[in-house]
Amino acid sequence: MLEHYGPQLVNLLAAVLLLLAFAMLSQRRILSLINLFAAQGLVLFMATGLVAMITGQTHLWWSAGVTLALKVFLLPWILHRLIRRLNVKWDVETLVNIPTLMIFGIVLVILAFNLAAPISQLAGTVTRATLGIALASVLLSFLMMITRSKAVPQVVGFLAMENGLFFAATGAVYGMPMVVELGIALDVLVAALILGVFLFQIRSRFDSVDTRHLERLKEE
Amino acid sequence: MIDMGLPFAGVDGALAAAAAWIALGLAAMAAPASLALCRRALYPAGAVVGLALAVVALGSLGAPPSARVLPLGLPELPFHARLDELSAFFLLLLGAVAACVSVYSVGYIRKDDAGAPPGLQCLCYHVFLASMALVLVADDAYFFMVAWETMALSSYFLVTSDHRHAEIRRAGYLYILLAHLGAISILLCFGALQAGSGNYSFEAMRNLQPAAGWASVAFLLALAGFGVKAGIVPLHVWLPEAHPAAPSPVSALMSAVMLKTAVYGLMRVTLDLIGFPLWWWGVIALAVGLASALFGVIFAAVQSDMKRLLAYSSIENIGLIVAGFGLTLLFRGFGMGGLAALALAATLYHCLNHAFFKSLLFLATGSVLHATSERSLGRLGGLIHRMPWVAWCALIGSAAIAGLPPLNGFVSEWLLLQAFLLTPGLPQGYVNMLVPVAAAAVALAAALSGYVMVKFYGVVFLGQPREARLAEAHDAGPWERSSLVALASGCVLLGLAPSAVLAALEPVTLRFTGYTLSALGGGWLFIAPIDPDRASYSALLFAAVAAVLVLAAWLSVRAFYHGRARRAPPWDCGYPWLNARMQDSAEGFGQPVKVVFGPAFRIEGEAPSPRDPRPRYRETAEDRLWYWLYLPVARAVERVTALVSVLQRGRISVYLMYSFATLLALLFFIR
Amino acid sequence: MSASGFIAQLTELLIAVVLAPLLTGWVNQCRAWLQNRSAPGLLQPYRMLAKLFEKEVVLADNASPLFRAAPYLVFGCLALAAAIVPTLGTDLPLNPAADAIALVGLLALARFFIALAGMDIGTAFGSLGARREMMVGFLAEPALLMVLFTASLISHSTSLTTIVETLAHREFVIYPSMAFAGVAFTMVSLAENARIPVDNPATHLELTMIHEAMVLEYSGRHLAMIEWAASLKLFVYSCIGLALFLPFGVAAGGDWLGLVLAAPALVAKLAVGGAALALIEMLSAKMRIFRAPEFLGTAFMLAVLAMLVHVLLEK
Amino acid sequence: MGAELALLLAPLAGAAVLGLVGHRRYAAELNVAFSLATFAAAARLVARVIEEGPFTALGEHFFIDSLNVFLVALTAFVSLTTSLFSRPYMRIERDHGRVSDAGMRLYHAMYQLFGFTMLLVLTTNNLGVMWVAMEAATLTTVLLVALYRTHASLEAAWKYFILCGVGIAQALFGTILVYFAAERILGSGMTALLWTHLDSVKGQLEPTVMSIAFVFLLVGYGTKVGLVPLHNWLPDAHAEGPTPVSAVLSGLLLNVALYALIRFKVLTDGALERPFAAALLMGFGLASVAVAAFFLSRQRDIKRMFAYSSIEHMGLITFAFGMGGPVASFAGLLHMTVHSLTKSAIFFTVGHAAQKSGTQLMEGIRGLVRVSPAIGWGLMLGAAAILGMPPFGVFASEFLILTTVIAQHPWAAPVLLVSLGVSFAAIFGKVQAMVFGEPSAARLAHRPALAPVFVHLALVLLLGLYIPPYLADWYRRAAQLIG
Repeated sequence: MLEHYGPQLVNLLAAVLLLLAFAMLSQRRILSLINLFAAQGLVLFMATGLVAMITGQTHLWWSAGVTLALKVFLLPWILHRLIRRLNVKWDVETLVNIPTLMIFGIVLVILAFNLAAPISQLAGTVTRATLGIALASVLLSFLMMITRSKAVPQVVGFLAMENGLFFAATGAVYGMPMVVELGIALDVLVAALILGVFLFQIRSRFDSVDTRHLERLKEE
Repeated sequence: MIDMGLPFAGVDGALAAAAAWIALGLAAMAAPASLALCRRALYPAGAVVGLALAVVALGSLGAPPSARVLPLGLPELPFHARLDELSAFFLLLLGAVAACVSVYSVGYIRKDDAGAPPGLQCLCYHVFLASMALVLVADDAYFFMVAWETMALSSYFLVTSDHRHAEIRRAGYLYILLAHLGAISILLCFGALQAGSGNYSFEAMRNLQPAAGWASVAFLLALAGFGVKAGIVPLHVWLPEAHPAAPSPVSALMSAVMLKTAVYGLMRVTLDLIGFPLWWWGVIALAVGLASALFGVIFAAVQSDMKRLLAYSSIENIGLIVAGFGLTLLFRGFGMGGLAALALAATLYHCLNHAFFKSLLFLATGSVLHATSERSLGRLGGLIHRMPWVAWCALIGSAAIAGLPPLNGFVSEWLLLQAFLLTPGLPQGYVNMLVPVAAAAVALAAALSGYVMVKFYGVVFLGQPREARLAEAHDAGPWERSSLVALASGCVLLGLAPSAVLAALEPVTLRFTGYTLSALGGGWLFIAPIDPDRASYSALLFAAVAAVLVLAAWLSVRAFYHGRARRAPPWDCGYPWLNARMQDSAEGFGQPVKVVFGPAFRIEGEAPSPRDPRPRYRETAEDRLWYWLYLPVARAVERVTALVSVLQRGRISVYLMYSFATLLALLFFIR
Repeated sequence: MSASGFIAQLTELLIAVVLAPLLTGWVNQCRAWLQNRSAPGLLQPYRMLAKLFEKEVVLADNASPLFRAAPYLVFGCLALAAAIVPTLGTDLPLNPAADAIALVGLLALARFFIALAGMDIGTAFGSLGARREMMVGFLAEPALLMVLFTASLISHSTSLTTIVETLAHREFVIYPSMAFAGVAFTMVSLAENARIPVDNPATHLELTMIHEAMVLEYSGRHLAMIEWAASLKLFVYSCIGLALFLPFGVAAGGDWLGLVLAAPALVAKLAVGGAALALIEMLSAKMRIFRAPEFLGTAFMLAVLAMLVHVLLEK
Repeated sequence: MGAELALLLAPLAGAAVLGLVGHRRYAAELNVAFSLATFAAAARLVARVIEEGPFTALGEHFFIDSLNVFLVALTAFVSLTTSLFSRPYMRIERDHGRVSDAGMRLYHAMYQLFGFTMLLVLTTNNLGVMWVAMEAATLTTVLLVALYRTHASLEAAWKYFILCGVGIAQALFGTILVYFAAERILGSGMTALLWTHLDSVKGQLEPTVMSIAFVFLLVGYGTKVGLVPLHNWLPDAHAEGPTPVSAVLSGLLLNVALYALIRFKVLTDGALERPFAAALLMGFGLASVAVAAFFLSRQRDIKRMFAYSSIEHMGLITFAFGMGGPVASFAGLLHMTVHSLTKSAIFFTVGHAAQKSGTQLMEGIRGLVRVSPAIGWGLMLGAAAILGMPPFGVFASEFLILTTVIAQHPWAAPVLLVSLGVSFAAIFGKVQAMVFGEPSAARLAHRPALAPVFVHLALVLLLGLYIPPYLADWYRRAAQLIG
């Protein structure tokens, strides 16, 4: 039963992940951006748990737990506090118009799938299709970072990219070894904290967290 | 031919001399601020080392090549040193000149709190000497390049030793920049010569025969690389800036020896490492050399700074040397060994001569500079009364550089012209056409150098002092005096004993052309490069007869008439209010050349209006190449820079886009 | 060297030194006739020399030893030059010591010293003259050298006697190159001997004079030496011209009869040459000083052309 | 056993201790002491490798071979000398009130932690851990760059963080792909990430996966190496951080990142028969050399200029490794060594020069030799060395590289020529103007520490004239490893 539906479920979750990535790409409001990020974390957690269930690899449970703690609760919480303190809560970001962004995103997805297709064939895992999706979501969040000019969305994009990587690890290879997983998680956490501190300092310097103010160092 | 057995291998002697020089330099750093240490101990010791080096070189001229591998350098490529006839000849030149210049420096260096401390200068000076010696004995590409660039760096520090003046800094910068570019091109030349064998020792390069194409590439790279250092047109721009900027002993060394190391390098690469010159290389070298010769002498004629004038005259002489070298290649290319030997001998002879008279003149200007603290010809004059020693030595030097018999300059030009007169034998129509023109160019350059020297000597030493304070000018001190006299007598001896010099040159010509000159007749009194019936010259006899005639004239006038003389103010066609400003200025003396060779210059200036109460006349004659070649390059670089800096506009999302684009591009690229 | 050679050499030298002023006198006389003036005596130059020798020397205050030595040096150089050029015989002991190039060098040496002497006093005229003299020099000297090179390319030797022997004693050949060379040589020798159209020895106009401007400060025996040297120079150039272009009658190695016959031949040739020179001077007008480079440049080009013609036609 | 542990524990302990007392008067000495301990451990490690050859330790988690041990030694040495230099330097900064107590604490702690992360990257055998350590190195240096809390430093740190963070993320994806490829042969679990095992089976790794993985790794770690066009963070970060940090950044961190790249290049070359990685490295290297050279001449900030010069030299090294072959790889390793020594020495002098004249703008720095000859000559000689003037060691490697280029890839020679010429013109012109001429500088509160400068330059000089045999052997073995 699980053996039968598990993989399909995982693929479903992968699709949801990709959908969320697109949503984040097109999301204007910071607050909902963070919520979407949290949702992505949740999906990631479920996917990891599911894979753990299917394969019965214990360390995947651990990483699922870490994901839950980190990506679903801790980081979103930090971000929420951040935007409340910086009171950019209701900030609305003006992006390049969304349709073009969507089209470009779709191109990226196609590229990612094409790239991943030959690899997935090799994969011994039940969830081989997910690699392409993971790659796609990584590229999408990269694209998102490029198109955002405010600091917080860039941070979110950065973290979302980490989500994509996690998903790649889980989907393609049933997760990296434990040490590495933990190390990565730690890095992400520290990174988030440091970013938080930075945002405050930047804010206190330029009373704004718009990265357009960060364009003084350049060549004339 | 001279053969004095040495108790040790020549190369060891040369290396020991270099080591000794370096040691002296480091010793100076014990007390960088102490002038006395340098004057009393180090420079005299340096002179002794130079003398010893000269003796060693002379001794190993006849001896077979000696080699030695030092435990330094790269793992697979330790420093190879080798001393063959060519190195020996140039080492002889280096040692002799270095000895004289060091002696001179003892008297020359003064307390100068502003410039670099004397100890530091002493260090750079001796490292400079040592690196030149090492360049001459290096026998692998790496060692050669290390010595070569050390030479450039140390001489750069010497040039900029008084770095408070912006123009000196500019000169130094230009010098080091061009030197470095030249070095890179030499490096690539060696890269082409090793032809992928990965073996950079000259021995290996000698043995493997590169394809003609690669050989030509190597030759052109070498011509460019060494040409920068030698100062051949159009790579000469650093030379007239750097030589005046440097202290006079350094100018003397740079002009007399350093330029010759470039000639040495060119000969080493072409005649030795490549080994089979193609005739058209000779044509190129000939053309470039003659162009440099004419360019140099024409510009020398219009200079108004005595050291610049001498610097341009160096360009001329180097041009003649390169032309002679080109002739050598031409003959070698057509397999005419004997004629190649003649041309090579003429070239080397001229190297030696130029080393002597050019260092003599630079040192003389140094004494003038110290006595009057004045470099501009426009404010000198009449010094023959104040500083007779310097003046008479300089007279010999000027006559020699003007190529007048019976001094040394004439001998090498005589040999060179003889070589030219033999070129109609060449089996190549166009080259034959080229010959008369080339010979004419050489003759013209020689005549013009006479013009230049009359200007130089007449304006500096003759006439009336153009400034009042020149009356306080003092003659050179004993140290400077002795070195000047030594160099001057060197010029005379080299002029009077050509057969001895040619005999000393035999081993070199024998090794690189397979022929010698004395085999073709002559004897101790006459030199007859081809055969006595064709052309011969005896400086000794010539000078003797001339002297006899002059003396006879003088004595008989004294005998038949009287020796009465009365001193009176100058007559000047009866014009009573004569003053120093009525003499020709340096610019005025250069005027005819400006008129005759107008197109060569980029002349701008203004002449005063007829009713100008305080008339001022200004005219500058600049080098067109600067505007045709160098500034455009600089501008091009500027443009590219502006283009590139678009990459760094400061917006972070753009930066992210770069890496994103890179990623996507690569991902496409591998699919 | 053979005794005959030595004697020939000595006689040549003496003849040159003695006859040189006579040649000058002869040229002046011809010119006077052509301008139908009543000419000064043929021996006028000798009288002038004698007068100058008698006079005491008036030296400028700031004259240096170089100034005093120069006249003798110049005289010596030109005397030697006269000795080198084969005028009577071709068996000259001095010949291997100095060839055509050395001859040019010798003339350059003389010019070098006279120019320096001109600058020594530091008068306006002196340095002006020196500058102009050197300007003439740096174009005339290479031209002369090219002329000699043409001859030596023909005779495969730069030694003057060999050249003369080749030109004189082989079967007569017409060398087109020598025609160019001849024209060039004539122009050069006009310039070098301070003749119209380049210079005018007769005047002291500062606008025009070259040679005279240099020697203005000289007087007494010094001036005498310089004048003598000047006429020697004229003599030398005429002899070079004769040796290159009319080498007939010069005695081959060591036959006494030849030497004896050569002397009248020489005199005759010189007479003709002098007359020709006077004629040229008569017919041409003095040119502006900055036309001189063009004039000499033409000479130089012609000389180079002569070499080219030789390489082209006479190989 | 033990040496490698000490090597890692010393800086870790140092970080902990200095995190507490880093603001005290004696903190700088403590910093030096810990660096010294690290260096001692490194020396022991070197000795051991010399006698035993390569070995793994701590259950294969650590792997020491000739390639990384010389980098370990270099890293430990340079961080020691840098700590010596930072002693007076940071005191002066503090006296000028640019750094607070908390700042000093952070600085010292992060300095040690940074050393730890770099050593971890170098010594670990686990590619995952390597990634983690690399990210950690980024984080620590980000804090160091932002130390002054000025506008510029914050901006620089932010850019550094975002760009390198994103880049590193790509590297993680690449690592995952490598793991993916390895897992199919070595089976799931730790061993599939251990470099030694991967190296033993590299022939069987799936080519497509490896090529894609290498692309991601190149973009990832290449960002940290500072390869054009991924270099944009580098000049800002170097220019705005404290000078000791600039010294270690360009002297060490770039090397370490390149080291990681090389490890993967070895695997990729093993997996693919065509020279795929080599071509990429050569391309990026050449681009970096050319572009950086042209950037140089427009610089006004001295540290920024030398940052661009670092890009140029890293490009040259990358190009050399791309060419491969015994000579080129040897030259690349040699160039790594001499570059980090020379460049850190230059930054030492630059730091004091900037402090003396109170500005980093070059037109404000004049006539250094007149005010303090040591700094002036240090800068002049350092510049001459970095520009490849013999007899300094940089020339030795450039000699080998250039001559190899002419022989193997003549098409690249002109590019290198132009670039080297342009960079020489730019750097030397500006340095000469700063060193010579009429002075414009003040006295310093504390005596500058110039021993490190001249020690480094002496070493570089030595390497130009004589390369000790055991060092040469290292290089050769490492070169064989790189291929």
